[in-house]
Amino acid sequence: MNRKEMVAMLLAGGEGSRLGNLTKWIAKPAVPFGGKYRIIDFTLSNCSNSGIDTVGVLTQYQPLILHSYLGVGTPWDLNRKRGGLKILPPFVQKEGGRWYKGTANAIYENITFIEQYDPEYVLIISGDHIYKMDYTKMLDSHKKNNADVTISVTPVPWEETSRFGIMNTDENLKIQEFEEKPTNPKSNLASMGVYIFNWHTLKRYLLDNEKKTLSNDFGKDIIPAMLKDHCSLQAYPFEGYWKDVGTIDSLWQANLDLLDDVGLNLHECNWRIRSVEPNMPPQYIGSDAIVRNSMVGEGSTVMGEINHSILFYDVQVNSGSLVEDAIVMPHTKIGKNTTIRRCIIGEGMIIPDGVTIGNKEGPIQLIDQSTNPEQAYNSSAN
Amino acid sequence: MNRKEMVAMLLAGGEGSRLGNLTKWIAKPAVPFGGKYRIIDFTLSNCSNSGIDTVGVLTQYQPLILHSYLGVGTPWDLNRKRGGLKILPPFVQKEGGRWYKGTANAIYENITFIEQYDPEYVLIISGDHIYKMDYTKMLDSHKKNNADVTISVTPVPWEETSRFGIMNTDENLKIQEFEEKPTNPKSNLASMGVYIFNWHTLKRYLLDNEKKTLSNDFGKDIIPAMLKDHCSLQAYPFEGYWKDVGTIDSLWQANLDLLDDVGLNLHECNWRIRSVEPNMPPQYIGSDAIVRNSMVGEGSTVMGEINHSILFYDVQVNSGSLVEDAIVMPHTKIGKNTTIRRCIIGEGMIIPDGVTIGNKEGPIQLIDQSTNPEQAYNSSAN
Amino acid sequence: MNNVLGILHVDEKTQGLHPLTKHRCTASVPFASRYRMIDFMLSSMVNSNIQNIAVFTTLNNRSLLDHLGDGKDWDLDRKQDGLFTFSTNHFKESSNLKALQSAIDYLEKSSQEYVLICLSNLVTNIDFRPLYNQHVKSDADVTVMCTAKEHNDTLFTNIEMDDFQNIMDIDRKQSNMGSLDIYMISKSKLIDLISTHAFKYRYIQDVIRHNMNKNIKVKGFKYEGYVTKINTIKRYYDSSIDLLDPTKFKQLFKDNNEIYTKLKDEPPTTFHNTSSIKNSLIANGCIVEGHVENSILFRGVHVNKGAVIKNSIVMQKCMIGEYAQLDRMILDKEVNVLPNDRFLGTEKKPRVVPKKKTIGTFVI
Amino acid sequence: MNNVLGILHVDEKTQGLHPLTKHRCTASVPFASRYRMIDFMLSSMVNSNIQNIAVFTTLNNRSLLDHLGDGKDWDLDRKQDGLFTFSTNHFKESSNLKALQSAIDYLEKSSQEYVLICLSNLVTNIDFRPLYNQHVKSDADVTVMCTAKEHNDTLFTNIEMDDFQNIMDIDRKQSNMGSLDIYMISKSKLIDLISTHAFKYRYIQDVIRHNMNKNIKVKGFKYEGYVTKINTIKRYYDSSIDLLDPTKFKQLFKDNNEIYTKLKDEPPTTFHNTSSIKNSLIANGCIVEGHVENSILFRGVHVNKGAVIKNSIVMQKCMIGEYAQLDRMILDKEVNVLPNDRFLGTEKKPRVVPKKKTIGTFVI
Repeated sequence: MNRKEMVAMLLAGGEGSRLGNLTKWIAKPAVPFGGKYRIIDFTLSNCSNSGIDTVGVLTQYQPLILHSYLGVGTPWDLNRKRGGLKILPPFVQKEGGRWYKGTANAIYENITFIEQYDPEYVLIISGDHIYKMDYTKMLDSHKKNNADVTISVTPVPWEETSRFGIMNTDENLKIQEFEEKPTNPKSNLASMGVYIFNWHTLKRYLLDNEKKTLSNDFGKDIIPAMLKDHCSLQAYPFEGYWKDVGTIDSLWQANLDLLDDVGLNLHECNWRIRSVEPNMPPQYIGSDAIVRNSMVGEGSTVMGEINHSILFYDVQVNSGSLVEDAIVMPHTKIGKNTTIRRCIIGEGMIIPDGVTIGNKEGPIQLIDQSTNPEQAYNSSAN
Repeated sequence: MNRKEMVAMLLAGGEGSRLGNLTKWIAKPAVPFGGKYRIIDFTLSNCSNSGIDTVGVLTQYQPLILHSYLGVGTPWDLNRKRGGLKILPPFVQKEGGRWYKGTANAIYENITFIEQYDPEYVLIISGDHIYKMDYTKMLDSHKKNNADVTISVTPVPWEETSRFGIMNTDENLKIQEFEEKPTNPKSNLASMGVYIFNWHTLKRYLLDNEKKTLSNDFGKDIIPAMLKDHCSLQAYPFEGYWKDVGTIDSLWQANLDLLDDVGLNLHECNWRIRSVEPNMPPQYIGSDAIVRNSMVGEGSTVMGEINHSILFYDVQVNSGSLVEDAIVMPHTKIGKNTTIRRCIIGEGMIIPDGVTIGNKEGPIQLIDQSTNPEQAYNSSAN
Repeated sequence: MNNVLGILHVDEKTQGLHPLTKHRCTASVPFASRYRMIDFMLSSMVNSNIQNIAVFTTLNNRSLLDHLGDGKDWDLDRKQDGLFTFSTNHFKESSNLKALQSAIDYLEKSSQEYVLICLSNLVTNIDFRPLYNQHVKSDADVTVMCTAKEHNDTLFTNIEMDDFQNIMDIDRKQSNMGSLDIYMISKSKLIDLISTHAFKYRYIQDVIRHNMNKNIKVKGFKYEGYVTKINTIKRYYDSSIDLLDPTKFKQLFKDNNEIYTKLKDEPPTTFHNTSSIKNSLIANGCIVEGHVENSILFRGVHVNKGAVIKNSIVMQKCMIGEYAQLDRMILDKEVNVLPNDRFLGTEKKPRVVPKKKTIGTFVI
Repeated sequence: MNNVLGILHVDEKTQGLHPLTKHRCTASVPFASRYRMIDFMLSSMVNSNIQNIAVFTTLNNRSLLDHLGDGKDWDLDRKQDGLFTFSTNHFKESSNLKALQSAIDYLEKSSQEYVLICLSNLVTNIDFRPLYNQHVKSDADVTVMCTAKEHNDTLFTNIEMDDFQNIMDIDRKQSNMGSLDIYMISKSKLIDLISTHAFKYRYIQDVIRHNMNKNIKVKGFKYEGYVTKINTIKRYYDSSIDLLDPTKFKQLFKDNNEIYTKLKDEPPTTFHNTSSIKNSLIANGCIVEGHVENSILFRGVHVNKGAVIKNSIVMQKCMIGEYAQLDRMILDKEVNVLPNDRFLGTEKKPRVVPKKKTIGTFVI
């Protein structure tokens, strides 16, 4: 009974360096998202909603908040007697300690963990992406195609292909070629970083790769090696919203996508995204407030104008202020007569009265504890 | 309300190399003890029974089983909304990853964790010891004496003083001198590895020590530095059973102490030792069995003779066999007409029919997966 | 305060709150956008560091027990102490003394030396520690918590107290001090009172009142903070709308004394382009496309385009159809308001729509 | 099996088990050293991967609800599905059809397509998956689980089944096949049956029986494993003692199908120098200084020096005084046996001592 057909391994150790100071103290999967959630809630809820009850979460970078957030997985119904959510940080063995060197190496170091469930399949996912996906459907496709590995793919705009790993497939969606960030792509099918492997195949490649290379990465080492050996690699086309929120711009965009009816709806009851609930009093919208096309979390107080923005819980916007096209993270206070446009305001900020922040165009600004107020608060003058 | 008067930091990262193969795959605090428990249950239950609800557990060595065992602390009533049990493994920051270099360094690396509770006192304990202690009484003494640090001490036999850190105190139990494993001890009061520090004092010494030394240890660095600076160091005399189970011999002895009325009683209701319950069917004692002066766990089947021994859960002793002065860990099967004396049998062993294991005197044997059967099973011939 | 055992008796004079109490007891009536009535007293106890709490309920308690669960959301899911619920028939006969008597085993086995008894469904956020401190230092057998009130106000029982906190009189003459029906008492004294008086009296209040000048010494403790008792629909409505006043709101939801409640997974509330909203309290999970003013929305309410809600209380998962209009209404859970119609209550008599009803005219 | 909703109806014909059922329902009677009766069916469901389970109880359910808690120990503490308990008055009038009807909302809202209904307190360890597989593949409306029995045995209702698993007859003539009162049925059919028949019949069994040749097609599924039903003290005693037979013990406690129960923190059992013990089942937390033979000890029993226990069942926290003797006795929880006296039941009539009683003579 301890056997599990499929075990999920969730890569949550990334530093997320392109998110700048947002990830100074927390790992990228723990970055707040969508007015209430953290990024990792999406993959964890996907697992739970897909009926996957065994999830190993690989952590390494600044895990204090992440570990405390995950606990034993209760919010996602992953507090199971057999399996459930287990946090897997790097550790010391008799031979000494080893940090995780890459995505594949993180799995390699936890072969013992996986083997205790004697799984047929291993699902590799990452805590960096925003999407709703039923992994059981992908597993069905994997079984039907008798594949060694199935990789979930989604079409991306041709001009953005150079940011992704691109899959070139035949008409049956067999993967013929894999190009990491190509300059002249032959296809616009990008890997979503969601893999289903036959465990015994993956294990062989992990053991093999561990000896051979230094990078120990799925995209750079394992997949190319399997292609070279003529394994059966299958693409699984995913239809639906998917976004890699690896940069400030894409994080900002994905948040606002919640408001713009582009396929990411949090109000759907049949695929609930779950999170650790903060428990705040109700939100209060004041007599002179204007709130349009926005999400506002509990515990927030709005006295000013909010337009096309996401306010997390426990945010205060005082009278005369305008928040437009902005993301305001929890425990932040915005003073009176302040204007905020096109930016992300970090957790626990206090924005003074009467300032103007953000530009009407150009890259999205991140305002946090390390922001120089003089520079940022005058940026509208540019 | 987030403030905690005292936060406990439990050092559970040790390799326990003197326990040999018992700690090949698990950290020492996770070693099974007392027919059902793991060593760390004692300190965790002490915290919980003392009303301490915030415990950081510092892990590093082979933590897979330990992490999974601890979870969020539910078995010890430490699954609290504020505080509770938090696992603190080493981690990677912007500047890279650092393993814990010593007991004091492990605390140093988690200053951020401690500071979020803004505590007045920090209790430093270790997951290696078997004892029942009310830490609030020690805190009362610490406050009464206005000490910078209070160290719990217990008298040890004079001939064993060279294994311990020995405290030389004046008549008011002020510590005058600290000798690590002295050859000519002036006192037989040994440190139990239980410290209560004023947090602001400890923090200063941690920051200071981090720059100065390489060993980063309480006994070697922090306490001597505080003595040198004429801080107020107070000894707190503990009366009751206390044992460091750092060797196979002492682990064996401490287990058998449960049977011999020397102050360690697990049936006491007012200081319950809690653990993760394994859920096994009742134990079955057969028609020809003899069970005397022993502890037997649920799920075990006894058809032979058990004398002065500890049988964990799910242990099978077949007919004609004798188990005497032995500790048999979970999921172990002992065949027919086998004799086992003065040893520790590791988890999940299968001991064949008709062999004889263990000596009537000399050091205690550990029988586990890596034991050479030919050698061990003939040892009675010596 | 780990030396105090908390007892929460659910007040069962529920007629005044009908029909909100048709399928639930008063303690589980939804209040303040995302709470149930019991959350306020229960959280007050937890925040005062009371760790062993018994809730006495009647048989109409399915909704309440479901809300409380194993006490996890109040941090009361413990192996030692924690939350205990007692369902008693005795209590249906409204004798709280009999109910206490049936739980005498539990009282005796508990490790605490004092008992805090709360007999009323109050909306408040009290720190009980000052009450405890006064009681322990004083020579009183019982300390009763009081609040200032209007002389002729009958919401709280009249209490007469002298300058040394001695209670001179209970419930005889009008007074500007009222009893909150919150009592601090030593456990041994309580057990003593129960066993001596359970056959003579029905209410612990009466035992205290009638014996106070004989063998029970009673003192008072004046509570200065915000407190209200909800026993009629009118008071329910007024106390709810009161919370739109930021001063009162802040008194109830103090920063450091969180009010706990059962947590649900709901996304933040979404406001559409067509929404306008003024002076309202709103829980998570709502979708607002219409106009909401001076109102309280609970979780998962959907206000469709053109709908207008004013001065109303709309509970969980109500659906307000397009261009429907509500004024001075209380909608219980899952009410479905069909489009285009208008529903009005009056200031004196807000109108209540029972749970799961559909109101309005079907137009084909 | 995540497509199956489990319904556990607690059998309320409890007279036969008196006095063990004086303060508890049959489902929460302690059994087999560390379990309660309900653990066996509940664990069977969980091990068959049924994840949405409703337990219908009567009002005498405090001990049962306390045992079940939030379902954590059965891995049923879930946000989606998990364990639900229904306390119904209807059921006290022993109409399980009314009880089902009162929960029709829950049935309709659940996502599962099939329902497994268990109406009896069985001690068994069943994998329901083969039953489900046969039911889904067959054209039956209802599949009833059966077991082989003696021709004239009346413990289980007589069932006549042909070679194609068609049920020909229920409860009319003697048969060597008996119904376990376990039914697999599609949810839509069940809802249909309830709404059509709830006013005519009292029991779902009767609905099936009386309509089986009309509009309900019924098949059978023969279960080959160990199963017993406990409805009298004699059967309780015999079934308990039966477990001392290792073959039966192993059938009930299969390696891979764990029987879950509420977990308690008890140390391993301690045997002293003066103890002797033969052919017995023993839970954790006992202290044994005397002699125990052919007996079953529950958690935390203390057998003092010189005491002799034979052929007896001793429940949680009993204290057996020095040199006391017990033979063919059933001691309910927390019974205190004073030293030196002798207490005997007979093979035909084991003697039961009710909960918390003290027995024996005080000698000064």
